[in-house]
Amino acid sequence: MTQSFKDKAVIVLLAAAAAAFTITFIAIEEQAEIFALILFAAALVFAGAKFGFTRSIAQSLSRNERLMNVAVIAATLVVIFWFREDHFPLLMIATVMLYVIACCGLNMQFGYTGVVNFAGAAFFGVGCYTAAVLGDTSIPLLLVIILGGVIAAIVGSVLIIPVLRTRGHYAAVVTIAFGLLFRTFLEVNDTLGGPQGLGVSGMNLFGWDFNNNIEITENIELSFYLNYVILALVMVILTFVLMRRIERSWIGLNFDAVRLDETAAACFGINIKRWKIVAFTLGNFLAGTAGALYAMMLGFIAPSNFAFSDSLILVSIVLLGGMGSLWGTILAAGLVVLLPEKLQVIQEYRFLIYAVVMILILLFRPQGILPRGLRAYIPGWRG
Amino acid sequence: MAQQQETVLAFRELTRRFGGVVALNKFDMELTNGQILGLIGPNGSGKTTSFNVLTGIYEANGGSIEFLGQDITSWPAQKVYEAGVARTFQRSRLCLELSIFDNIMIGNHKRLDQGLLFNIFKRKALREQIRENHEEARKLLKIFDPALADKMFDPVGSLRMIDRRRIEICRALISHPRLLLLDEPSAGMTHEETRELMDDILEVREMIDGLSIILVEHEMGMIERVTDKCIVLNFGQKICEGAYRDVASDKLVQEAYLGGE
Amino acid sequence: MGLLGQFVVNGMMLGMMYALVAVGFTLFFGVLDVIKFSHGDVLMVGTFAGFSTYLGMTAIGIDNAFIQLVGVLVIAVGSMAILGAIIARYLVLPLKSAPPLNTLLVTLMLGTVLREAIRLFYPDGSNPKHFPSLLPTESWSLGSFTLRADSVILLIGGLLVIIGVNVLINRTRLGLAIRAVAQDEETAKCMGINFKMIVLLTFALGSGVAAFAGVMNGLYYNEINFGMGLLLGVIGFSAAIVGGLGNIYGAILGGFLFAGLQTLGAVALPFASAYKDVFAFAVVIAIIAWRPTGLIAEKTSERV
Amino acid sequence: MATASALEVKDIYAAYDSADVLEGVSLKVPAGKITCLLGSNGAGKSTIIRAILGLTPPRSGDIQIDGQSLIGLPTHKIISAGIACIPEGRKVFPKMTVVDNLRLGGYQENTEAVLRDRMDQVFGIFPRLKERRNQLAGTMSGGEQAMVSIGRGLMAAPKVLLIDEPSLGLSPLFVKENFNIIKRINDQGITVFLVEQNVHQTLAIAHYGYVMSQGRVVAEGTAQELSENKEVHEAYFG
Amino acid sequence: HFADAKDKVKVAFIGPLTGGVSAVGVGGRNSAELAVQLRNADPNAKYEYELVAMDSECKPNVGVQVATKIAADRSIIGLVGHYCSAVAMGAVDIYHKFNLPMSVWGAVLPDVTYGNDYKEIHRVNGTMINQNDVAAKFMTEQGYKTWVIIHDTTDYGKGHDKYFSEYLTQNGGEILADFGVPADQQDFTAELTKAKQLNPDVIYFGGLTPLGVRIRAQMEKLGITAQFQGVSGIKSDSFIDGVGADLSEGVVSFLEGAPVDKLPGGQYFTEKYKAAGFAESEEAYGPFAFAAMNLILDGIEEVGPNRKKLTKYLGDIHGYESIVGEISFDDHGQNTVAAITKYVVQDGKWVVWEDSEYATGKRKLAGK
Ligand SMILES: Nc1ncnc2c1ncn2[C@@H]1O[C@H](COP(=O)(O)OP(=O)(O)OP(=O)(O)O)[C@@H](O)[C@H]1O
Ligand SMILES: Nc1ncnc2c1ncn2[C@@H]1O[C@H](COP(=O)(O)OP(=O)(O)OP(=O)(O)O)[C@@H](O)[C@H]1O
Ligand SMILES: CC(C)C[C@H](N)C(=O)O
Ligand SMILES: [Mg+2]
Ligand SMILES: [Mg+2]
Repeated sequence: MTQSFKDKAVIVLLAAAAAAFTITFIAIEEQAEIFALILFAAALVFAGAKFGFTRSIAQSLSRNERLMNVAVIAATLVVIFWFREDHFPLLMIATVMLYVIACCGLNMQFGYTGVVNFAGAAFFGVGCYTAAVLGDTSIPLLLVIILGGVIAAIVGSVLIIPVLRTRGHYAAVVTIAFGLLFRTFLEVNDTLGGPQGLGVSGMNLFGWDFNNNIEITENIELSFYLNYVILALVMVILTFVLMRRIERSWIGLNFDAVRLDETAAACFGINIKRWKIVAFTLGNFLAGTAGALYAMMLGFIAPSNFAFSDSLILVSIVLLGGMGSLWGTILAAGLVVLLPEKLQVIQEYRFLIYAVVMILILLFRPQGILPRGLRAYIPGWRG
Repeated sequence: MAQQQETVLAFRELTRRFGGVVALNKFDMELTNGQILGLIGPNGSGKTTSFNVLTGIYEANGGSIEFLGQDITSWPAQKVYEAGVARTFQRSRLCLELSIFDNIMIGNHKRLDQGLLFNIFKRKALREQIRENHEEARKLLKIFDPALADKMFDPVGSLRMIDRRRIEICRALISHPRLLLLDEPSAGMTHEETRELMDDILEVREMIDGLSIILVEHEMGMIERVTDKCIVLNFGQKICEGAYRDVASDKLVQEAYLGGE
Repeated sequence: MGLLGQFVVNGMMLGMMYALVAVGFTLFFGVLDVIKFSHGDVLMVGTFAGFSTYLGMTAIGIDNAFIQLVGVLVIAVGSMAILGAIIARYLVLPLKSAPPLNTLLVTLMLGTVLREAIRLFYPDGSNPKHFPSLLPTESWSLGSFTLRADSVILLIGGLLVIIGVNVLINRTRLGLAIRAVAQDEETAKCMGINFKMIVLLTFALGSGVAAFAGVMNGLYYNEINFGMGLLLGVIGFSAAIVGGLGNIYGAILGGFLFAGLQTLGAVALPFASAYKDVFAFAVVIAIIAWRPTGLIAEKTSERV
Repeated sequence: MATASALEVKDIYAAYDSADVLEGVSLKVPAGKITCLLGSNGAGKSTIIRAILGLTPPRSGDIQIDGQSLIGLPTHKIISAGIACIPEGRKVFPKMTVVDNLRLGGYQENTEAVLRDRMDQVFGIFPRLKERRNQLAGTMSGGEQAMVSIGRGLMAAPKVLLIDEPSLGLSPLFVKENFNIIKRINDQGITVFLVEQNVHQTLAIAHYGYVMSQGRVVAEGTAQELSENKEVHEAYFG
Repeated sequence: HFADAKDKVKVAFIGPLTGGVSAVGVGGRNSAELAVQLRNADPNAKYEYELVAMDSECKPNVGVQVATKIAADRSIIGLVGHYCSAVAMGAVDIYHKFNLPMSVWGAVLPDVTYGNDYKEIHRVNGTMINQNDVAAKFMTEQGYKTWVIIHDTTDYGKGHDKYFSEYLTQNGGEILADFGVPADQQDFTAELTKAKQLNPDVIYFGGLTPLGVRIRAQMEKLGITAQFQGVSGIKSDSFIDGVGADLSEGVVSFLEGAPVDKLPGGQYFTEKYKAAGFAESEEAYGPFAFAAMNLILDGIEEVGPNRKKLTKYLGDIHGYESIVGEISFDDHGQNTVAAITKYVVQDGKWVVWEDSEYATGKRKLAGK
């Protein structure tokens, strides 16, 4: 009784704190403030880990997940509402969300099933280009987003055979080669705008133009990015539900078995090929959908957005968050997307600092920020 | 008991080579319903290989395998399992990161609903299935070690070798196979523990009707107590077949395997 | 004919560089089964180290090309060997128990650090530098075929290094230890192998070779810049894999294959030569699909 | 004198993550003798060996070889102090040939000639290994791997040889052979510390023995005494 | 303390401060900053200016981000932005959406101004059209007949390839071969060997310094004696440092804008830049960034800190004197009188063609 109450309190407080932190982190601009905040957070995490807060908190979280989910969504809404009129913060938030979706895709692939994919940006890019090409046709844009995913999956199927036949580093090279190939192809081939890139028409839902600010009254005008943030949030939630349900089903078990021991899995009827294909395709689908909306939001795309380095960014997010850990992915995505932005204040030095920070994090938390817990089927249920 | 005599498994001139090594050499073998067959022989005589060829991990280079009247030679591992063959491995092969329950459920694959749509959308039904199977796994595990039954959601990596072996056996049994392949289950156990294990296995056999077992063992006490019939391999060839007593007294076997007193 | 010869020589030079980088990767896989993505950037730093040495020597009035060359090589290779060992000690070993991909991420970030550091802190580091040609440059040409002394020397040099590494790995106790450590750390220790030492040595070796490749690169192209390691790294990695891990020949084969594909793509492709990389990578994918464990297949010991 | 203990473990405590696995274990391994350690699964036998080798450094207590403490030394130093080990479950190097595995056994020996005739000795004991000298160890059968592992241990020509459950998975014939081999090894003057489950044959060749359970030594004595000891009897014979 | 009374006004700069082309980006940033510093030092300036500088990484998506950040910040009145065309192409829509008046300082792709008719968008430097027009005429006049083109496959290289080929054929030159190469390629021996066999009079390179350096150096390796002709992308001292004095001798390139050190304002700029003690060189496009920033500051001084008014002011610019020569914007905001200057390397320096010994005939370009 008191225990469960304590848990609930912890969760609510945590959510509130998270919201507050995010808002401040996005809002502040001063160099000093930014570094102070980063150090503060680092210290907090470190201390938490040291004195075992992290574990106990994690426990209270896992004990009542539903509440946590609600709390997180609420917190997110608070943040969004806070920035309702500020274009840039909303753009960043939406970007983070879309990266989260793409990285969930990668998690499905190598977090769960162990199928490495170093061409994440390429599949993300397929989504982008789908949106660019189909954007100004008569096809409803919501469908275009889905098509973005579908086409990404289809393009991915080109790689199925090599991916199925290879493992580990060999599989890595297959996707690396594909990523490089994809970018080069877009550049040398002009049918898709070539290196100059393509304009993309904005999202439009049943006549509701996402690219117009939302006028409430004379002096309250909400940023048009709010549209994208909301839509992105919906997509994130859907993705999350999908990921969770898959992870906590027999399919999730098959994925893990395939990752951990193919021979044993095969001896118990698990169809290695089938599940690798499912994971690879679903993963690329997610990346594709994220890409499609991203393109619409940005309004312009070019091959240089889908370089190998961008694929590595996606991989970094997954690893940083902790393989197969969804919450971890969210944190990591926030970090990886927002940190370089925040470091704009130090201009040409930002990547140096950014990289150093990353290294430190990984040295202190080798398993990722929030390592994936033991497989559970029904939240809180242990037989 | 007419069906007692029904042939479950038959090898015909089964052959497997590795480079120069002939691991299995024209191996003929028959196993009838409910029988427990002891497969013994010196190290490197082809016992494990015969399991690997049977379960489709290795291709046979010659000969054929017949299981319940079907020719399953060169079937993929998955299909062999579906047909009702389950095994343990000589070097334990569990997913150490996964819980006991997960590992056992891997063995239950064919009895679980693997449909994408079912797993993603039919949550209620799925939970039902999870609960039922959890109950069943519990029951099975209880037979081997009640203590384990309460640790269903602990990672296997945290367990002792002997417990891991037990779990591996449960993983093989949970799907009610027709044929169970045990590769040196007692390795690294004391006589006491070995005896317990064997009793447990026998107990389980009563529950699963018509379960046949092939047992690879170097622990003769165990072989003697549980097997209905023994086959002795040497250099991939069958050198002797019959009840343990007769086999044990066989000259060839004595010098190739047991080593006379 | 002369033309063909020219392409062959160019291709071989390129292949040699790729091979040298690939060898490094093979070593790292060999000892710890990790991807060290900073490899290309270590190469770059090595080249700059060598370049600085050259400047230093000219500054203090040493202008004998040979002595300069030796100095450049010694400093470049030496310093990178040390850097390699440091990386292994402080970034790679601590992550031994973490998922292997983490090493990839850390070294990736390290690569960025090295790259950005040179760009920002090396004098005018963001611009390309003119690397001196310290080798005899007389050339023999027949028709459209020009063979330069320095190219020949570099080729031979590279070849010797690779052979050396190969002998080291397959013929010496050190090599034996490296391979043992790769397969089972604990048991290797029980054999009386100094695990840490071996790992550090291996990384030092690999990084040293990279530095050599870097200097070679500078001497051949006479131009170096802070970004030069990036692509070299990726290609070297791919080359090592395509050739097949677990043996040096794979790395060599992969390297030359890659060079061959690019040259072929640039000159012999029916359509625009701009597609040559598309072509090269497509072929790579095809090759891996055809030979899933590399051209020189890795020995499998998977035992059930 | 003969009974001077080559290896001595003094009151060591060891734990893996949290729970203590060894709680104050002390034992002596007299030089030139076979000392055996019996005990059920999970008793902590292998952990003692790991502690001696410095793989699981004890929290407290002391381990000495010829009076020189091994505490805090890295494993390779401990090996060069004259200890070799045939680890539980063979632990052969799977991707290496039989020959390379044996060479690694003698890693600390530099002179080629010495290695070569040690290897010939090993081949003498295990002809099967000579036939298969170039097979990858990983592809060999369980028993064959055992031969590789033992041979590898001999290659080091150690003062003290630690053997953890060598007869695991060996055919009865080979188990017998195995014990003879161990005897022979010991006859060559190598001190043997043998961990086993197979009590009959173990006590048949051992001079002195300890029995462990739950991380403690519960009984010790000469082989003779032990085979008459009540508890040991219950636990293993009958 | 009089200065304290002035109100603060924010102006912004965007350029590639990290990655491959950061040298030019940082040079531009410094130059823009210099403009602001000088203005703040000027006692009779009406406002005190603060520069917000941002890094686009030369990546469109990042570019769009920072563009949004700056455009959405109402306290920022004007922007000097973009060296990378691809980024500019993505960002212009945003400036229009938020009515942020801006001037491009280095991107040379025509579409940046001509691809839209946003009144907010201006460009002080010329496009690659003007450049290649002049280049083609000039080189054919020198009597060259045959070319081999090597260009990187970025928008920059491809653009140059497109326009140069166009004008060259108009002027009767012949293109023997045309190679596209990725911007991070190291080895060009394959392309060059093929070129050598075709034996052209000129090798035209459309791309940036790093590639230019490699290609020039490798031409030497293969004993190719053809004339090396570059574009604005290689008109930097680092090109000469990169290939060394003797190899760079006689290399020609073309750059929009009047030669800085010829104009009185230009010398003033170079002095001040040195005086300000920036660590990095201003590079080829620094003067444009400086001119653009000055233009914007003048505008604010005149019409006050108001985006709409500033846009209007910029729209009417005609015959405005700047350190890169006169600036007059056409109805696309493109500077029409963007003079193109021809440069040739002489004794390890970029020299304006007209006063080089090559013009006087004292020295001769390759193959002449
Ligand atoms: N994958 C493989 N590659 C090469 N040789 C193999 C392979 N698998 C088995 N062998 C060889 O085949 C022979 C039979 O091996 P197998 O594992 O069947 O023996 P076993 O009867 O199980 O012996 P043990 O009782 O020691 O396990 C052995 O000589 C072994 O070396
Ligand atoms: N790596 C490990 N991490 C955590 N606990 C371990 C580890 N290895 C062993 N243990 C635990 O320590 C205890 C003793 O293990 P140990 O292997 O020493 O027993 P043993 O006597 O060798 O048993 P066996 O006869 O099976 O080899 C066991 O309870 C085991 O669960
Ligand atoms: C090549 C680019 C980085 C820069 C060039 N000025 C452009 O307009 O695109
Ligand atoms: Mg076996
Ligand atoms: Mg043990």
